[in-house]
Amino acid sequence: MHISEGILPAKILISGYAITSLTLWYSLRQLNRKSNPSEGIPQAALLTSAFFVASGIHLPIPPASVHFVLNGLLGAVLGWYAFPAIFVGLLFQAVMFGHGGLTTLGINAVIMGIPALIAGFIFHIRNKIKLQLSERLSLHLFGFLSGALGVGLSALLFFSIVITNLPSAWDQETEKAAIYGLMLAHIPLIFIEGVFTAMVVSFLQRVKPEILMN
Amino acid sequence: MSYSYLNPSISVIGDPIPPIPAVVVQDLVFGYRQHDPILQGISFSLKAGERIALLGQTGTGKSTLMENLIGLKQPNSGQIWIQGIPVQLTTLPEVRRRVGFCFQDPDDQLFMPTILEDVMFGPGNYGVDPEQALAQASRLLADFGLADCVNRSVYELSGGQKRLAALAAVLALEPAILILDEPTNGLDPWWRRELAQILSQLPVEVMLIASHDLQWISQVTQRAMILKQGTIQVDQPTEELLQDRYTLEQCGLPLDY
Amino acid sequence: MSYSYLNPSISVIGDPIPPIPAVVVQDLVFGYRQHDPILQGISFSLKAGERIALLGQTGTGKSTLMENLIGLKQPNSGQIWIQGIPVQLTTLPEVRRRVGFCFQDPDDQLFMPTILEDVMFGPGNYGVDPEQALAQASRLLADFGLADCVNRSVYELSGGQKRLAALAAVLALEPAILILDEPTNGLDPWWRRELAQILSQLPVEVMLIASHDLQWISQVTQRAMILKQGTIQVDQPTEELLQDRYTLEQCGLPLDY
Amino acid sequence: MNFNFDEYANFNSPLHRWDTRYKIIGLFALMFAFSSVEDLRLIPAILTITVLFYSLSQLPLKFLLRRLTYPGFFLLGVVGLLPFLSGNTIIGQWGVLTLRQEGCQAVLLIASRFLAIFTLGLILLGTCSFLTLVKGLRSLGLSPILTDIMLISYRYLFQLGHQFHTLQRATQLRGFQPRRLSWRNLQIYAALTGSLLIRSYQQSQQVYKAMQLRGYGTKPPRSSEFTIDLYSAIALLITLLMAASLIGFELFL
Ligand SMILES: Nc1ncnc2c1ncn2[C@@H]1O[C@H](COP(=O)(O)OP(=O)(O)OP(=O)(O)O)[C@@H](O)[C@H]1O
Ligand SMILES: Nc1ncnc2c1ncn2[C@@H]1O[C@H](COP(=O)(O)OP(=O)(O)OP(=O)(O)O)[C@@H](O)[C@H]1O
Ligand SMILES: [Mg+2]
Ligand SMILES: [Mg+2]
Repeated sequence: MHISEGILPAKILISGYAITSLTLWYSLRQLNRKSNPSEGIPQAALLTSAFFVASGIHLPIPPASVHFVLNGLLGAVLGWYAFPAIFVGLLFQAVMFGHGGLTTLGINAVIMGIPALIAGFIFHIRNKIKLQLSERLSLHLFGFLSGALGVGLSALLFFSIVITNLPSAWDQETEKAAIYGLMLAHIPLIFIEGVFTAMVVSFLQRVKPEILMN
Repeated sequence: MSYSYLNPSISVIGDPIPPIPAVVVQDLVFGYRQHDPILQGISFSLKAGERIALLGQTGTGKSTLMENLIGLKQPNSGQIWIQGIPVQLTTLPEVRRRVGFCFQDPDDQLFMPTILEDVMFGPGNYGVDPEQALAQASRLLADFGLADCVNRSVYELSGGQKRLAALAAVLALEPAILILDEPTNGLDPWWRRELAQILSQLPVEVMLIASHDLQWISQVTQRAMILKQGTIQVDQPTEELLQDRYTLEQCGLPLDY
Repeated sequence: MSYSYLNPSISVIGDPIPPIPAVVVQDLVFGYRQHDPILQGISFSLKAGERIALLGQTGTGKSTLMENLIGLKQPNSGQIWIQGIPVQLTTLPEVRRRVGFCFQDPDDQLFMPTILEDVMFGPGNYGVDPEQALAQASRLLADFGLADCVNRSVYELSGGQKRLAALAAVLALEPAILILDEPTNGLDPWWRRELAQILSQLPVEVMLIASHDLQWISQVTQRAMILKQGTIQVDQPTEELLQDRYTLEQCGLPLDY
Repeated sequence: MNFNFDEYANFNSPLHRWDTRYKIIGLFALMFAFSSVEDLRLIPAILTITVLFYSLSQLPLKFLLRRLTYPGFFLLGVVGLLPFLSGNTIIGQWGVLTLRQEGCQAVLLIASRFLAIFTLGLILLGTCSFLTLVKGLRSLGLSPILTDIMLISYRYLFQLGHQFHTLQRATQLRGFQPRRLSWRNLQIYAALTGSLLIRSYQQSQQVYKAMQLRGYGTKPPRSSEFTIDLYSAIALLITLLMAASLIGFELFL
């Protein structure tokens, strides 16, 4: 779900960069406010590369293989640092594989990063709102929600931005229909992403709960 | 598959067909970079019942050779047979069913939430009944002194405990051929002795062990090969080799250290 | 800071002030879990000029103790002084300037893109001139047989080479106090001998080495402490200890393995 | 994983000599100017500028072609249907397939913009080492936290990739063969992913300790001195002029 160079008009790209800069500034301020800001650096850095590597996992679902986006999981684990992590990750993807691009880095970071922040937020309010659920069930439920929401919102943003900005003779109704259609087609993937995120989150909770507590 | 296919130069028509060696390596060449390969034509064969040490200085390619044996790395040229099966992409599952391999770095192979689940992982893949796998795993971990830690994750173990857990996970597969890369690394003397005993009682067909611990390896193996400058330069009984200070010194393996 | 502050029970008014010991540990208690601490009241002091072995079975807490010494872990109770400086959050930078520590797992400490940069990292942080740091790093890496690999990254090295690179990176700091956690792990006999030589020539004040390699450690240290069940149970000259098979066997350290 | 971006970083072309900071500003301005082009008449101009810069950089053509293939196909996947779906002017019809003029023009525009911007991006990356680039970004005011994150994660990208690869093969050695999607398989993938995360988290803490032990953070990092070099400044000026004229043409033509 990366937008390549050349597709979008300059004003969208620049607004993308503007939103990204603002969000980056805000997230980094959170990092800087810690008593020891340099402590978070290796952590954010290593988890960034870990997510980069993990998003390359290809899961065999015959006849094809799919891979996970993991931006919901990233939000759940990294909180505010998810945004710089995604920014750096996308930069590497652009530089190394030509996924996305340098001018579209801003808008791509918005597409992936904002949903990650929302997913992270959802995941962390699970302790605040008292549901009548067992610890385990609540963890699974919110893990699922953040995974599904992260990738779902990203897909929605991606399709909306691409379809409304491609030069075409379609009217708004057709464009809307196209977006709905594409979203429907992605529901199974969104579901699997949610399940997978729930599984990873419960693994982390078992083995190293402090990683989920930032 | 007849033996002549494996090693055409040996078999002569009319001979009785000798038993298939457990591991055959022929003219193996492997390099990380195009030119200047690390392994420059390795040939040997390991017979059933043998326990072999693989010695050699740091960086000579012992780990690389072992990873080639089980198909974790593809050789530039040369052939490998495991119990008569040529090691190729298509035969890997079958080869790996027979071989147990323990990485030099235990972190490379432990990944389940607890070490108990880790030991049960392999048998689970081969469809062993979970209860049976659980019983076996608990027994193995107890044998390796980890009974108190079964429910801990790798990250809560000391260096030596990780090593022991990794060994248990490999032995749980009950492999016919066992390949261990520096198994005593990080173990204390007591566990080195214990491990020597455990290994000596294992019903495996062939055991190939890379090690820098000459004293220990001489208690566990009967045959020793030294890797040097890309080839096997010494291949003789371990006991003889350990008498031969001159050769050892030549190969960068002084006995007193 | 006077010695009496360090160890009030010893100094008597009127005595000449004895020299400050390089490392003092008093009643150190540390546990990963609340109850049942791993280290249950450790006290010792290391004098300038000493080279000390820290022995003990797998999982007794050697690495844990060392990480406490340099403030990587905070003790539950007890005090530690390094060259007279109490180890506390506020004094950590000063303490660390004096101590070089080599982790048990070299992967934990090599983090720069190439090992050359890794060796230069420490001196760079202390404001050493880059050219000088480069020259020193190249020399050190050549001493450790890594001249050909200076521009490789860690994961392109063999197990033993990683260990050597980690040692070089620590020695580049020219520390006054050197703490090594199983430095011979993964080294071949030749490099073990070489390392013993390098260490014996280092101008450090105190050297504390955890190891399972009794033979090697006896060549490098003069004093040995054995950690068992959370306390230092043996503290005597290394040579004497190695004669005393019974004590060793009692502590789970049989000599022949 | 080896991307060899620094392969050509040591050449001595006019673009290699261009100070990294000026180069970043200049090329980015030009890329944005390219992306603002919507008038088909400007396509020859942007392609000419691109060719000019690429030949000045002295990078071999195969460097570009090798990297262009994948994103090129990807782009075609996105816009490939436009000539058949978009627009009212029909210029050809075969059965159900209708070729439309506006769609073709759109594809032409997008493909040219893509080619031009992508090539400029490659020039930026290819004419200095990754390390220099990050240093350049830093002295242009990018947060040192962000640049440190970039450098460390760049370093660990390969290592963790390698570790993960090893881990995956360790599962195969113990008989794990995911051929289909099952609950257990998904769970094992989750364990692998989780292990990777915990390992990197754990390692980040160890690495932070190791960095501290070796004096990280004891001294504020030296800020690189800002020199003004005439050649680089002029080159920047020319590039900015090109970008401005492109935008001007786009607005007023
Ligand atoms: N990924 C890699 N890329 C390039 N070179 C490598 C890579 N991995 C290992 N090497 C080099 O290959 C050689 C052999 O490495 P290997 O790990 O097989 O040595 P080893 O004999 O097992 O050493 P040790 O006893 O230290 O474990 C070493 O010189 C090492 O530097
Ligand atoms: N993070 C942790 N959480 C809980 N327990 C731990 C943790 N790390 C280590 N332990 C336990 O603490 C004990 C001491 O570990 P430590 O690593 O200090 O042992 P060691 O003496 O260095 O052993 P080795 O010789 O194997 O390196 C071990 O029993 C280990 O299981
Ligand atoms: Mg090895
Ligand atoms: Mg230890």
